[in-house]
Amino acid sequence: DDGTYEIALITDKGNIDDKSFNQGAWEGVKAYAEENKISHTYIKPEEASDAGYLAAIDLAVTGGAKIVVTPGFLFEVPIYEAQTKYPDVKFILLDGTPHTADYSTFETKGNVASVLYAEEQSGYLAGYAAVTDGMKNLGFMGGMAVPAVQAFGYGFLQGAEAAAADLGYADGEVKVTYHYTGNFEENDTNKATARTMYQEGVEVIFACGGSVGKSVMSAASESGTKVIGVDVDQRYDSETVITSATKGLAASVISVLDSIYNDGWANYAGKTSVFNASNDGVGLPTAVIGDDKADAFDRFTTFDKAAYDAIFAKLADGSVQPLRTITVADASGVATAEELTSALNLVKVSVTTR
Amino acid sequence: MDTVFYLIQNMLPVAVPLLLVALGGMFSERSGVINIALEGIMLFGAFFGALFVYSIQSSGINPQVILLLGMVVAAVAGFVYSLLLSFASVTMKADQTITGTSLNMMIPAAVLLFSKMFFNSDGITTNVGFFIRKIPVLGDIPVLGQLFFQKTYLTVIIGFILLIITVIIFYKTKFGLRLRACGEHPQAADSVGINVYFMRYAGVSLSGILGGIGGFFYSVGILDGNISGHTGVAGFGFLALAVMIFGQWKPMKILFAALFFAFLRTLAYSIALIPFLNDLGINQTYYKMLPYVATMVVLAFTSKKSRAPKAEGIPYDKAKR
Amino acid sequence: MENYIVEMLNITKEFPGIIANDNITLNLKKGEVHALLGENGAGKSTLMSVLFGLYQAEKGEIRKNGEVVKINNPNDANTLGIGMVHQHFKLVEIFTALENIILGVEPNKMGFIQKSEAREKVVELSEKYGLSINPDALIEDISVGMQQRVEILKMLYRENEILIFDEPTAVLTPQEIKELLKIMRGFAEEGKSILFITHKLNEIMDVADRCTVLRKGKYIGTVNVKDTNKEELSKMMVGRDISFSVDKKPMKEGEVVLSVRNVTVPSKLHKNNAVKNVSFDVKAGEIVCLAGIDGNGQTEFVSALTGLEKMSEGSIVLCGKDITKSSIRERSVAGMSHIPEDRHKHGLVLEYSLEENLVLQRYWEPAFQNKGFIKFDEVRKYAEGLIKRFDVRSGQGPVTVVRSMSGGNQQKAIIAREIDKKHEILVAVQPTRGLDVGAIEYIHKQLVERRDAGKGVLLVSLELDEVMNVSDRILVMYEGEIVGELDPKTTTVQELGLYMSGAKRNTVKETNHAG
Amino acid sequence: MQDNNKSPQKKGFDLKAITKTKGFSAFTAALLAIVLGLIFGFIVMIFANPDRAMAGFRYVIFGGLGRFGDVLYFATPIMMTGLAVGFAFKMGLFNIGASGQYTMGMFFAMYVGFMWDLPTGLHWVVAIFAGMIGGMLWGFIPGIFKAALNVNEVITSIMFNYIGMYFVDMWVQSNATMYIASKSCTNYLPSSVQIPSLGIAGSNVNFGIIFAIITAIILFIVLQKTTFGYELKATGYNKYASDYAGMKGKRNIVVTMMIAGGLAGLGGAFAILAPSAIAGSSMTYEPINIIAANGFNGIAVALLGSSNPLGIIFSATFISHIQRGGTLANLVGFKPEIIDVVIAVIIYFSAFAMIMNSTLAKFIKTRFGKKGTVLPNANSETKEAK
Ligand SMILES: Nc1ncnc2c1ncn2[C@@H]1O[C@H](COP(=O)(O)OP(=O)(O)OP(=O)(O)O)[C@@H](O)[C@H]1O
Ligand SMILES: Nc1ncnc2c1ncn2[C@@H]1O[C@H](COP(=O)(O)OP(=O)(O)OP(=O)(O)O)[C@@H](O)[C@H]1O
Ligand SMILES: [Mg+2]
Ligand SMILES: [Mg+2]
Repeated sequence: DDGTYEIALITDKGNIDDKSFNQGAWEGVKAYAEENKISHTYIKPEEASDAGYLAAIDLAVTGGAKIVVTPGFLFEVPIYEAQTKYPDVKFILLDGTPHTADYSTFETKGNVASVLYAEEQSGYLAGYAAVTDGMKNLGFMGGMAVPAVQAFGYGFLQGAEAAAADLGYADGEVKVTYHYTGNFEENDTNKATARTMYQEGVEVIFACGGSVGKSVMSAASESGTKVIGVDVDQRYDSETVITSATKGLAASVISVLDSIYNDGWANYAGKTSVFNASNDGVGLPTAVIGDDKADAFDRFTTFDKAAYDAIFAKLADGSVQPLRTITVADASGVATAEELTSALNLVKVSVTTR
Repeated sequence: MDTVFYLIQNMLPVAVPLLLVALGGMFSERSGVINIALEGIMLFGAFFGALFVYSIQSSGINPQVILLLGMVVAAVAGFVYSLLLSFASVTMKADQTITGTSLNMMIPAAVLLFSKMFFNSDGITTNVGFFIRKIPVLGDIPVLGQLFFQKTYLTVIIGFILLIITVIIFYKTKFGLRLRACGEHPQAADSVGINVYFMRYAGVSLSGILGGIGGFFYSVGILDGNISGHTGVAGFGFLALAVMIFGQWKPMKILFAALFFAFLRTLAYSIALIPFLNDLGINQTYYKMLPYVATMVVLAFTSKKSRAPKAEGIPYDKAKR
Repeated sequence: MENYIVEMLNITKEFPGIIANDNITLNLKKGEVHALLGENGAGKSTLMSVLFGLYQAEKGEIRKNGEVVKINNPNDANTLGIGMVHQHFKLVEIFTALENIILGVEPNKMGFIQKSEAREKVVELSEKYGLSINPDALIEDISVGMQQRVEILKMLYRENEILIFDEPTAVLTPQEIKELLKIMRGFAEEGKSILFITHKLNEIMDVADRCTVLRKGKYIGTVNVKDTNKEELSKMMVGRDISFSVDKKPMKEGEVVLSVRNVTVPSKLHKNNAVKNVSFDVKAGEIVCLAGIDGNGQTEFVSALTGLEKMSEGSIVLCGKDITKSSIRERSVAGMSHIPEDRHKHGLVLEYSLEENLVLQRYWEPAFQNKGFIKFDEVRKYAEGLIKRFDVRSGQGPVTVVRSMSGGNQQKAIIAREIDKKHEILVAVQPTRGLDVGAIEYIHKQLVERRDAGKGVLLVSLELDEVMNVSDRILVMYEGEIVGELDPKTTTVQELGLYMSGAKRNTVKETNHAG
Repeated sequence: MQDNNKSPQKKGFDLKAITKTKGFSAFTAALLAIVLGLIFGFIVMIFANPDRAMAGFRYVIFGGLGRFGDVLYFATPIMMTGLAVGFAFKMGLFNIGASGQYTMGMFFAMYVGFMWDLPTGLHWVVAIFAGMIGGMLWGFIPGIFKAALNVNEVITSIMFNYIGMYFVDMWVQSNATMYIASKSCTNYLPSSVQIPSLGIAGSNVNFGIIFAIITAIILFIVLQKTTFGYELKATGYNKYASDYAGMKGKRNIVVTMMIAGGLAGLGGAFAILAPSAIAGSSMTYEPINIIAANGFNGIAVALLGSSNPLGIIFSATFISHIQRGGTLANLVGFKPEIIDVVIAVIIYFSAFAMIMNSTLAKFIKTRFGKKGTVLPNANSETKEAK
């Protein structure tokens, strides 16, 4: 024990238990490192800026890190710098690709693995499942309108639309209340917002903003309604969580780490790998941890594993391709109901935003 | 009508922590010690309450019993932490604002440190359902039952019981009389044989107890029993201070102030339920500011005649006249 | 050896830097009124605080009925039957009289106060001793006189037999003083023993059996009052002869410097006006005294005159300049100096040094600042001059922190500052309150000197002796109005008292001075 | 008030006289508190990881020395908020609203940075002034509430921390030039508006720190030498006496709060306009409804520096120093939050260190010194803040 670390994770502005990037990535690092007895640590940057993130990377390398894991698109510019500065260090950049500050140059060097996720597919599955299960009044509460959250949300709407069409619903029969909270926190205001939605008749809210989920679950347990979790399987956090739109953060970190230690680095080095349905990178949970026989879909009334497998296959083979981005006029990235409806071709689903 | 019930049911769990913590602040300040540390005390109480709940949650004990026990734990924690304030500001005669500020700074960091060291997390997440759909019998009372005994937390009822106890202690007992004397004119209290130091310890300790409970109730009623060093109690300790001043250091006025503030705060996030407000299409940020702005407006109108305890903030020194 | 109820033997009490009581012995007989006399800072209050348990002496012992007792706090004193009315009242303003009386000894059942029980006892006591109070009135709403009666009832309620009065008469009107002295006599006759601190020798002569004199913390002696006289007492106290009359040359009347017309000031305590339609003039070279019982609007009038408060009607002209709406600074520049009633609240910044306080009214003048920068060397020079001229005594000269100075010297500093500042009118509000005779004499001299220098002086005083001795003209204020204008040379203390109590009035129009 | 109490025998360097000044006792008290706080931190480290406690502690104490540029860089904003709190403290005002003023200042500076097209060399100067004005505006409000309506400034400041933060977040998010929604943070500021770097390798330290130190010195002079400082402190000690002396108390309250706000606003400007070590990049702001922590750190800085502007230069540097050390201690496995706890403990002790100090001095004197000397009176100092 010389006090140095081989694997270092740098958190972005969020914290290590943010129920999102940082937590997922850290769980991956921890699981892999503990199993293989590799020293590991995480570092919180002193300042949430490009320079601050780069300084944290400097610090990690000074401290002996050979592999640096950086969760989140905020690291795109710092990693662009660091990949040249530290050619001997390997970087795993989640949810982003390295580029210069002015976006003029995109380059992923050989010591960087960049990982993206098809959140829209995961969201699509969640929306499809909820409507197939008979729910007609849905809610979406995202944290802030950043690409990952937007993709989850757009996918959710498209999934709901597809299921409504499959069920032959009338136009506008499925209602979705669509909202960004503006933060990623658990607090009384997020809870009040969720409660208000439930009070208006929303049956399930897709809580897509880190710790915002805790507030939504709290509100749901009070009003006896349902929640769809995000990123990781959140069924263990609350009875109200019927399913979760996951993306394999931990799993992807583990695979990349494993590739480094077992001569597979070339599979990821210098390029952008997308984790999606076709490589099991995203999806709804299909198993319950610690209980092989348990049904992961037991909290649905009708939607089940078979229905899930069917729709998942369509995503995996590319026959269904939900949109990931749309054009949004407002600077804040918050789309209006009209923008959502027309860009995502919503007919059966009517959206109200808030 | 439903909306009104909904707003009130929603407001009460928010109002109660404010109420209790402001009452705590009142005890402290009426004994002569400014308690800026309420925010820290709340978080400390909430943290230990949640830690207790976490450690007992799988035992199968009735959630409401857990809540009561957790409340005791939080009260003790708040009390212990408040001793740091009384020691510095009463015994050591330190500046009360400085001490309070340092105590506020200490706790979020300490909670984060502890949670990271032992849970690898920013705080504690529990999974006990404290929510009460309906209290038998009481919940069937028309209107009142619906308002106070349905879709609620035990915290609301306890909050009101503590308010009544507070009023009685404050106005009807010799303890209350002596406490108030110490905040107004400690020399006078001293000259009739009252131990000013003891009374100030008592005042601060009561604020510790109520602050700790208030923090735990915040965690229960708003955060579903969780707590994090990162978000803490979202400035409720400071808001309670405002509520206390707004309530002019008097229990019943504090109740009114707490309800007023909690109502606006709830309203701000329930606009969608109120058609005419919703139709105005005002940027939601303005609603978020509403409680703070409204508090300022009310203070602007009331503060000319409001009167802080005369001796608050001044360390009592027997040897000084 | 005689039988004393209380003996304080060889008491020594030190404060940082000062020995407040140096080996003092005081014996109190049962049933006597024992006066305690001494200059400001002689150690009277300290000695009594030791007896009452507020301070612990370093040396010496206290005996009660011959037995040594330890008095560690007021509770111990109370158990021994010792009660005290403090120099500065110790009453909680937002409490009722009743609450103040029972505070600390509340009749209670399991901690719950039994108010009705307490009220009965208080009403009974107040009737028995003729100490009329309203038990349910808040202290902040009642007169100083009634506050003092509350203090006395506090002692009686505790069934104390040894009663300490620390300067009780400083805040009372002549009528009230008479009343109080009678009550004290009554207590003594009933067998209670009384310790009575006062600076007023007349009162000692009137009421006390014996008198102990302290000087600079040391014991000087104890005398039987009937064997002595005022001159002897004051000599014991200050170590030299004191003249009680003020030497004044005849007045040389000049121009009108201050002209007040129809001034009305609203009250903060009640809905009525505190000052009603007050008009008068002050001429250069005369001392006009605004006399009256405390609480008849003098304070409010002065606040309005000096600009501390706003008035609702009327006008003020100073040296021909209308200053009705002027700021405090403008009034000061126009020629108004003000010795404030409350020296700690208004007169001084206690944390500032003496020199900084001495320029409090002038720091902005070109003599002391240049482009906003204070000329500290000039300030120092100026302060040293004033300190020497006015004999302001302090530990470290100009850099002494004022908080550490004695009350008398703090007052001297204010007077030095206000007198040396350029002015045409000097408003002096109770400038001698609580000061010893030596200091009083000095201040009176300064006021007369101002008058002789051709300045107008407006003196506000509650002390009849002061009013009669110092002023050239007396205006009596009663319930916010000027009810009489008197000439001190032709009037008597008795007559003045009648005006002050509202029993007599001559309307302002009848007088030749005011308009 | 420390230093205009020049000792009467003022000529020459008199060590004895210096050790008797309030400034000196404030300094030794702060030192005592720091030592106690560090000891506390060491004990926590020993509990957390006995093997590495020594290494971690060494980092905390000395680590900052190797990162001096960063120490100064991070000291800049908290020095400014520290001055904002400390300056108002001198007038008896507790400016807990430095946070909101800081955020406002940051926004104003950003606005000029994004929306105004000015030549390099002028752009950042104008932006800095804009930041000052933003902060002044947000200091003016509690000032006017206090002066005109007698509303406690602590409450107003707290409320306006929230209101300011909500406003800024709303303004930022609704401005397409400023805000990049996909990153949930502001765009990169043009380099013309970034404060020139001091050129220390591996650090963003820039001219901001120099401006901060100059500002502190100016404030020191204002407080010690000017009539305004004289009035300010007089009002802080006794507002009735200052009224009596004809000082414009209400105006001074408003002016003081505006200056304090301006100082915090400058802090915000210095923070957001700092140059970035990465080409084309800059500092960014995230409108995530969170109150700026630098405002609250300013309270700690002011308290540790006993509100003296020169003291604040040192306390800000010291706090930044051990924060940097704490980050390094992260390398040997200690959570950086330990430093926040240590700082809080230091402030806690510094609140009564003055008293401990004089008790200690008294003890030493009565045991070893000669009797009867007058002790420096510490009591009045503890009252100073209120
Ligand atoms: N708490 C204290 N701390 C320091 N010095 C004190 C304290 N109380 C009194 N002194 C000093 O002790 C001396 C005696 O004061 P004391 O109040 O007993 O005088 P006194 O005779 O009552 O005067 P006065 O007539 O003004 O009331 C004074 O010099 C005073 O400055
Ligand atoms: N903490 C202290 N340190 C030093 N001296 C003190 C202290 N507190 C009070 N004193 C001194 O004690 C003395 C008595 O105080 P006190 O307030 O009774 O003033 P005083 O002379 O009686 O004037 P007044 O008539 O206004 O009461 C004063 O000289 C005052 O300066
Ligand atoms: Mg006295
Ligand atoms: Mg006196």
